[in-house]
Amino acid sequence: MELIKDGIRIDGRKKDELRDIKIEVGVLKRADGSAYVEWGMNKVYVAVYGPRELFPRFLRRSDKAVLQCKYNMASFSVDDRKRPGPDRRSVEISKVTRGALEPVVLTENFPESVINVNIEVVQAEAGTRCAGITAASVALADAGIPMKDLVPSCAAGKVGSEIILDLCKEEDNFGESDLPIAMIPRTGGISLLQMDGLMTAEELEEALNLVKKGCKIIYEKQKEALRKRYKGDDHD
Amino acid sequence: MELIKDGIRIDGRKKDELRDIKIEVGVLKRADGSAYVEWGMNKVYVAVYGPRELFPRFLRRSDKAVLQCKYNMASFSVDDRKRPGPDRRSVEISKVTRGALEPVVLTENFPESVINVNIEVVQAEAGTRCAGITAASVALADAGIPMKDLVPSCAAGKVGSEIILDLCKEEDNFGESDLPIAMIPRTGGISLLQMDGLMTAEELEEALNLVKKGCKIIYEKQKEALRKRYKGDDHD
Amino acid sequence: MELIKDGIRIDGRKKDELRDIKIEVGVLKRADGSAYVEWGMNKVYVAVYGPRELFPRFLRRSDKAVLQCKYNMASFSVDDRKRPGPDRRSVEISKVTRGALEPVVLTENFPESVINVNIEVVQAEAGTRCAGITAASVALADAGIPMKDLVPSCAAGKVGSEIILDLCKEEDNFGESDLPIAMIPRTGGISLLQMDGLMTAEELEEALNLVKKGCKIIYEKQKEALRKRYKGDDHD
Amino acid sequence: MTEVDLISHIERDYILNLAKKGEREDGRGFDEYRKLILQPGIIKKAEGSCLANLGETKVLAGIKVNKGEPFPDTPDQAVMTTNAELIPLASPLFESGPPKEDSIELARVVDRGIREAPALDMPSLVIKEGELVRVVFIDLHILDSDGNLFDASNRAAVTALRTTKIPVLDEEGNPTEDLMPLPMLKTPVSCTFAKIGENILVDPSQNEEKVLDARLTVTTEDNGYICAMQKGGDSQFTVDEITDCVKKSIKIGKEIRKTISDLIKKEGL
Amino acid sequence: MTEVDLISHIERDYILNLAKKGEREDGRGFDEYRKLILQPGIIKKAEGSCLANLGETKVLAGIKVNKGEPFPDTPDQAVMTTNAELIPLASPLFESGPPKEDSIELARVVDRGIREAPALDMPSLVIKEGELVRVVFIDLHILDSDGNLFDASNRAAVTALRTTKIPVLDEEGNPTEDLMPLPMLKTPVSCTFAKIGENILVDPSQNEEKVLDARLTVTTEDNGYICAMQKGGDSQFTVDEITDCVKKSIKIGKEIRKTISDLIKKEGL
Amino acid sequence: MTEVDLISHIERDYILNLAKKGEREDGRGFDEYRKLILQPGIIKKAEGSCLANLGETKVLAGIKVNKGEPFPDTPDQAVMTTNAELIPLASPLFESGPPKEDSIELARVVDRGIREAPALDMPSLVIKEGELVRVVFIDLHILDSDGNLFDASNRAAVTALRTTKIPVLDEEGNPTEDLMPLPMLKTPVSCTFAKIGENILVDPSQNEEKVLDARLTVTTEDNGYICAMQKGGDSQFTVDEITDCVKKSIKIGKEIRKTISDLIKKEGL
Repeated sequence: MELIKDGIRIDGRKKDELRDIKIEVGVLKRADGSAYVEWGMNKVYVAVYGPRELFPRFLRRSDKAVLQCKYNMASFSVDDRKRPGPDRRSVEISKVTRGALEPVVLTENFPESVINVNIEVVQAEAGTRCAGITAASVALADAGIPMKDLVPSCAAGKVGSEIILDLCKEEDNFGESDLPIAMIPRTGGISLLQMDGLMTAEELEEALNLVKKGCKIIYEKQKEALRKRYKGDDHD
Repeated sequence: MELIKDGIRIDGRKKDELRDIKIEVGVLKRADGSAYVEWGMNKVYVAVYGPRELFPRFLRRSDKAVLQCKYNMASFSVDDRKRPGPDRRSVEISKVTRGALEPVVLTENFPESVINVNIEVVQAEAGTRCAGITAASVALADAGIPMKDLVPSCAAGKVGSEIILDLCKEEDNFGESDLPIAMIPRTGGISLLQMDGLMTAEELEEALNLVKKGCKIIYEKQKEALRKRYKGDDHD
Repeated sequence: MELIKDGIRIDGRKKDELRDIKIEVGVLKRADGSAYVEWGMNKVYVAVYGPRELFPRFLRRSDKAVLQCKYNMASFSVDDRKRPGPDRRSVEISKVTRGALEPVVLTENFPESVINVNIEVVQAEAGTRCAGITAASVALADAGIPMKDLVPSCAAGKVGSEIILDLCKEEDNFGESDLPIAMIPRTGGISLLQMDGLMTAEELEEALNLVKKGCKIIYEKQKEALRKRYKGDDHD
Repeated sequence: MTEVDLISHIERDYILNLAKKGEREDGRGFDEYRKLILQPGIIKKAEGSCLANLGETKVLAGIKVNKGEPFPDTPDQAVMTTNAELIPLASPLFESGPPKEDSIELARVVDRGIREAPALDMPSLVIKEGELVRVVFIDLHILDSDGNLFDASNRAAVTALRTTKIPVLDEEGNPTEDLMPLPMLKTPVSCTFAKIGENILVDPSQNEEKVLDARLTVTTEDNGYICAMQKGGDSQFTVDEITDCVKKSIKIGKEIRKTISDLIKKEGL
Repeated sequence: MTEVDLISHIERDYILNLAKKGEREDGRGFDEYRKLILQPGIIKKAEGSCLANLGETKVLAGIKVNKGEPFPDTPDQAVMTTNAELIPLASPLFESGPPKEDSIELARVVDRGIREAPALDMPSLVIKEGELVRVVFIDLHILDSDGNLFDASNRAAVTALRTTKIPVLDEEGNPTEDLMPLPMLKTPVSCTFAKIGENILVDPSQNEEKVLDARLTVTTEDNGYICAMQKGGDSQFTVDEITDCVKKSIKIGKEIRKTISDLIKKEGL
Repeated sequence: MTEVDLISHIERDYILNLAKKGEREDGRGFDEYRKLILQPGIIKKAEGSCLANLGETKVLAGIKVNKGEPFPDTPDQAVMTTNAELIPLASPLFESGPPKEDSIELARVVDRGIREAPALDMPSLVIKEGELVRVVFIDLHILDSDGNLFDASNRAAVTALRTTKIPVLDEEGNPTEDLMPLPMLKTPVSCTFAKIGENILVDPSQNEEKVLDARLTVTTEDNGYICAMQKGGDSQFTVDEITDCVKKSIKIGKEIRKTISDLIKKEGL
């Protein structure tokens, strides 16, 4: 399969082009904050609960809130039905998601408490962890949790000998490498970073630059979605 | 298979006839209250423990006791060996059993406490949930738990075009519908009601009337079993 | 298979001869006490943690420490890969190991506490529970837990018509019976005793005498290992 | 907990007093359902799907159809499995009570309605008797829980099933490129009632569910037969209350069934 | 918990002081068993069953026999599995301690006695070597627990096995209408002793078990061989105590074996 | 917990202040690894094994190779599974936090380095395409945990794989008496960095791990390619920090790779 030809990717995008992204805020009633992201074929809901008292007590921190993240995929979200419930992959993604969000949440404002971030992927096609983190930071803001910044997230990767932004399914499956990243725009810091596949140090630098560009666009979409929600500016 | 012919059912009973039912009280030493029911081929033990302090604490209610019911089938109780432990069916039956018994137990007398009702089916052949509830209310009385009434329970169903009382195994498997009911004789109220299979609204009314008749007989057997136990009237 | 011929066993040992045993103390840094035993092909690590506060609280004893023992086998410790995690066999061995060690540990010195003894078998070939107990009592001493005595442990068994000491794999698999024992040398008491296979009462007496002899040798090795550790006498 | 219990008593009094005056918190009549919005086909990865909004309650049903062995005692029937996933999205972790029990009951009540109607023509989904059949998975994801999960799940599941497309198999049982709908015989519709004091309200909200004394779900099929019932809650119903609920269920069932059919026709699904 | 621990010390003192005087709470002698009542065949759905009453302790054993694959390392042996179900009937949920551990030990000790005797002729239950064998499930349900579950379970299991009837298979391995008993070679009988202070009592009651220092179960078979032993509890036995218990076990084993055989003969099972 | 949290702040200040002065608790330089001792082949029951000591951290890797079915979507590839067992040996039970999460992350990071390099020639371990392949189990047992389990596990796993011997199969796929090594293409080596305040230290000790702000593991292969990365911890890295860590990882990777190869050559494994 030729994944890229004359700079045009298999799904018609350019190397530095994101898939279509739509972010909605406040989509769930019961949650304290929520968001919904459509990103290419990906569809992801996030609900935030808290800050609340944490039980069991021995998990509490006297100096800050505990941030609990849970990433889950619906059994019907992928081509072959997935057995319901957490698997090893989702446990790992839950963990790195927490690491991606922690740097921006002012957990020290809420000692003894817990903040729950629940990410539910109802349709999946490459890039769900980035979509989840992107939605989660918006849902945290919607819940009124004080934060230093939002956290846009997207992947870069290598396909053939090209570094590209925001891998689609075929690029993820048949490309050389995948590099999901989350960025904190105000500091330029990177709070999620995973990689698998082969890449040189130079290619990594190129990929990080590309991701920075992508995250800037996503960041604007996040802010716009929040503005819409709170300014009543609800027409599309 | 012809399940009913000239008003006579496959096991020889009439439409409104119960299978043989035997109730014994106080059959277990360690439990605070207990009962044993033989009902056709069904054999069911019930042990009641409590009221006692409930752990873990966060489950406690400050206004009443928590009633915990557990329905379990022995692995050898059915033709094909059942894997030991709870399955989805037994979890549901445990839940509706609690709903059947709650209305009569004066749980408000015992805040912060738990009352455990443990139902163990050692032989099963259609109607075990009704047998369990029938035995459970007797065991609760045996434990000295204050109650507003006993709770007789039995099923009706539709076989061919006939409404019949207390389905046997073949009627349960090959009949049109099954309607397990628990009644509170003093109020005429219904505290367990489930149904599967097809039935019209009129047939349902007929079935409820039939069950009322059956529950009246079972109610007498329950009271008689308790009288025997507490009057020392122990000869059969 | 002829397991014994002219008093010489399949692996060349005499009837009352132990396999090679090597005991090392203080092999793990993080544990409060630790030991490593090589016994024939068996390789067993033991880590002791505690005494520490016990959670959850309701497990605490106001009159003594709770001794928690855990026996585990590495998945690669046996010829056919074992599924990781506890099975019924290891749960039982954990339990009898606790019973073997309890009589010598002064648990009454540490009410409300827990002492954890974790036994990890990384290579197994007949006799791992005895190796584990032998190592565990040394690790408890290394942790500075006050004890009345050490607990040497080894098995006897019957092969053909002979009573032999310290069964090897073939003797365990194809012999008549296996009798793992733990002894408390100062009292002569027996704190672990299990048996399977056939044996007469007289053969049992003979076997117990043989084990006593074996445990005496192991006891010396235990004390020597502790001396080495605490006298800095660390050359082999 | 004392405080929690106290609050729940205050909430109960509030809702009960409203009900005595014939009123509900959200202004509905006792027999009035909240607005139902159905969005079938929104999960492309599933053979069928539907997002049901019942007021603020949101349930997403996904249908996956595999091939597998039949159960030994029903070699001439397809296999159908209904699962309701307790996802923390819709319920913060700290909430008390055994949620597993609730999700199992939910799945089983929805399943029974569909199975007993019967909604699906199970024998026609056998590929080779006793050996290979279609296996239909109904997965329910509760996205937002504002009461009456039973009915929202029923609407989502039934609409998803009716809009499911599966590949036609060739003679050797291999999938072709042609698609066919699931063979649907009926559209079972459930109606859930809450008894609060002496009052019976249809389609209880989250707040009404929290304080209800007893609950009744009646599922009816196209010909007006009852195909499943389930009583819940800690109190009792009179026989008259039950027969009254059944009558209402038959009437409401017709309306909802029409809504679903109209939608499917309109969208050409 | 302090109160609980205190009560347990008081109970211990009481039973220990009785023992010092050669007495037991229920008036039995140190070597005296409680009354044993065996009711074989009471579960018609099982191929074999027995309800054993040992004093107030009640254990119900059920035997189910299926067909299945042998273990790869014993292609010429049937499969036997013993399971003791911790059912809340016999133990209120709130009780502390890891009950799973206890039920696993119980099942394994009962199993070892039967397996090592050996009670069952395992090779004769092979249908096709390496491929198909009988699978014998021994399921133990503890209905009432008044001490000495080991021996009550042993009696229930062994009597159930000896009265089990399974279908004779035809040449192709299919069941015929004829029934045959399980091929039983031996009747292993266990004896359980409690050491309380310096005293050793047979067949401990629930109260005696709660305060015992050490426990010893010795299982013997028809020829007087020991076939299984298990020490329990937190204390130790002397060699003399063990050999003494073994001798008593052989004697008691004979008596119980006769009781079981007489019952089976009398009832024509 | 307050006390625990306080202590952790004091520990953090201590280590942070040392780092500001360019120092570490154990006297190492920021880019200095602890001593690595590798003992391959110590588990005779496993096809391959290695005990890796990294300072006081001890990880034992065992390799078992079975035969089994390939995954349906990769019929032309062997199966490789990496498991890190949380054994209580290395961590007292009372410690807070979800350890399962940690052991899963550990296993997956080690696995990814090996899989993506790729270290193993997976197609060459297929016995019959789509039907039978070698199944390689990498099991990691943490015996002592003094920090940087990632790198210790990587060294143990990679050395164990490189010294694994499996039976050569005959034409029918049955094992012969001849042994062959696993077909190894690469030796991926991971490097783990801890960020504490503004300082970045390689190979963090247990104490350093407890107080770190962020963690980065970079795995590189023989040609200097990065094959896996994983950021951990609750803080962030700058792009410069990452590219700097990558450069160091490539350099350190080369050295460790040489150490492993020299050892294997020297010991003739």
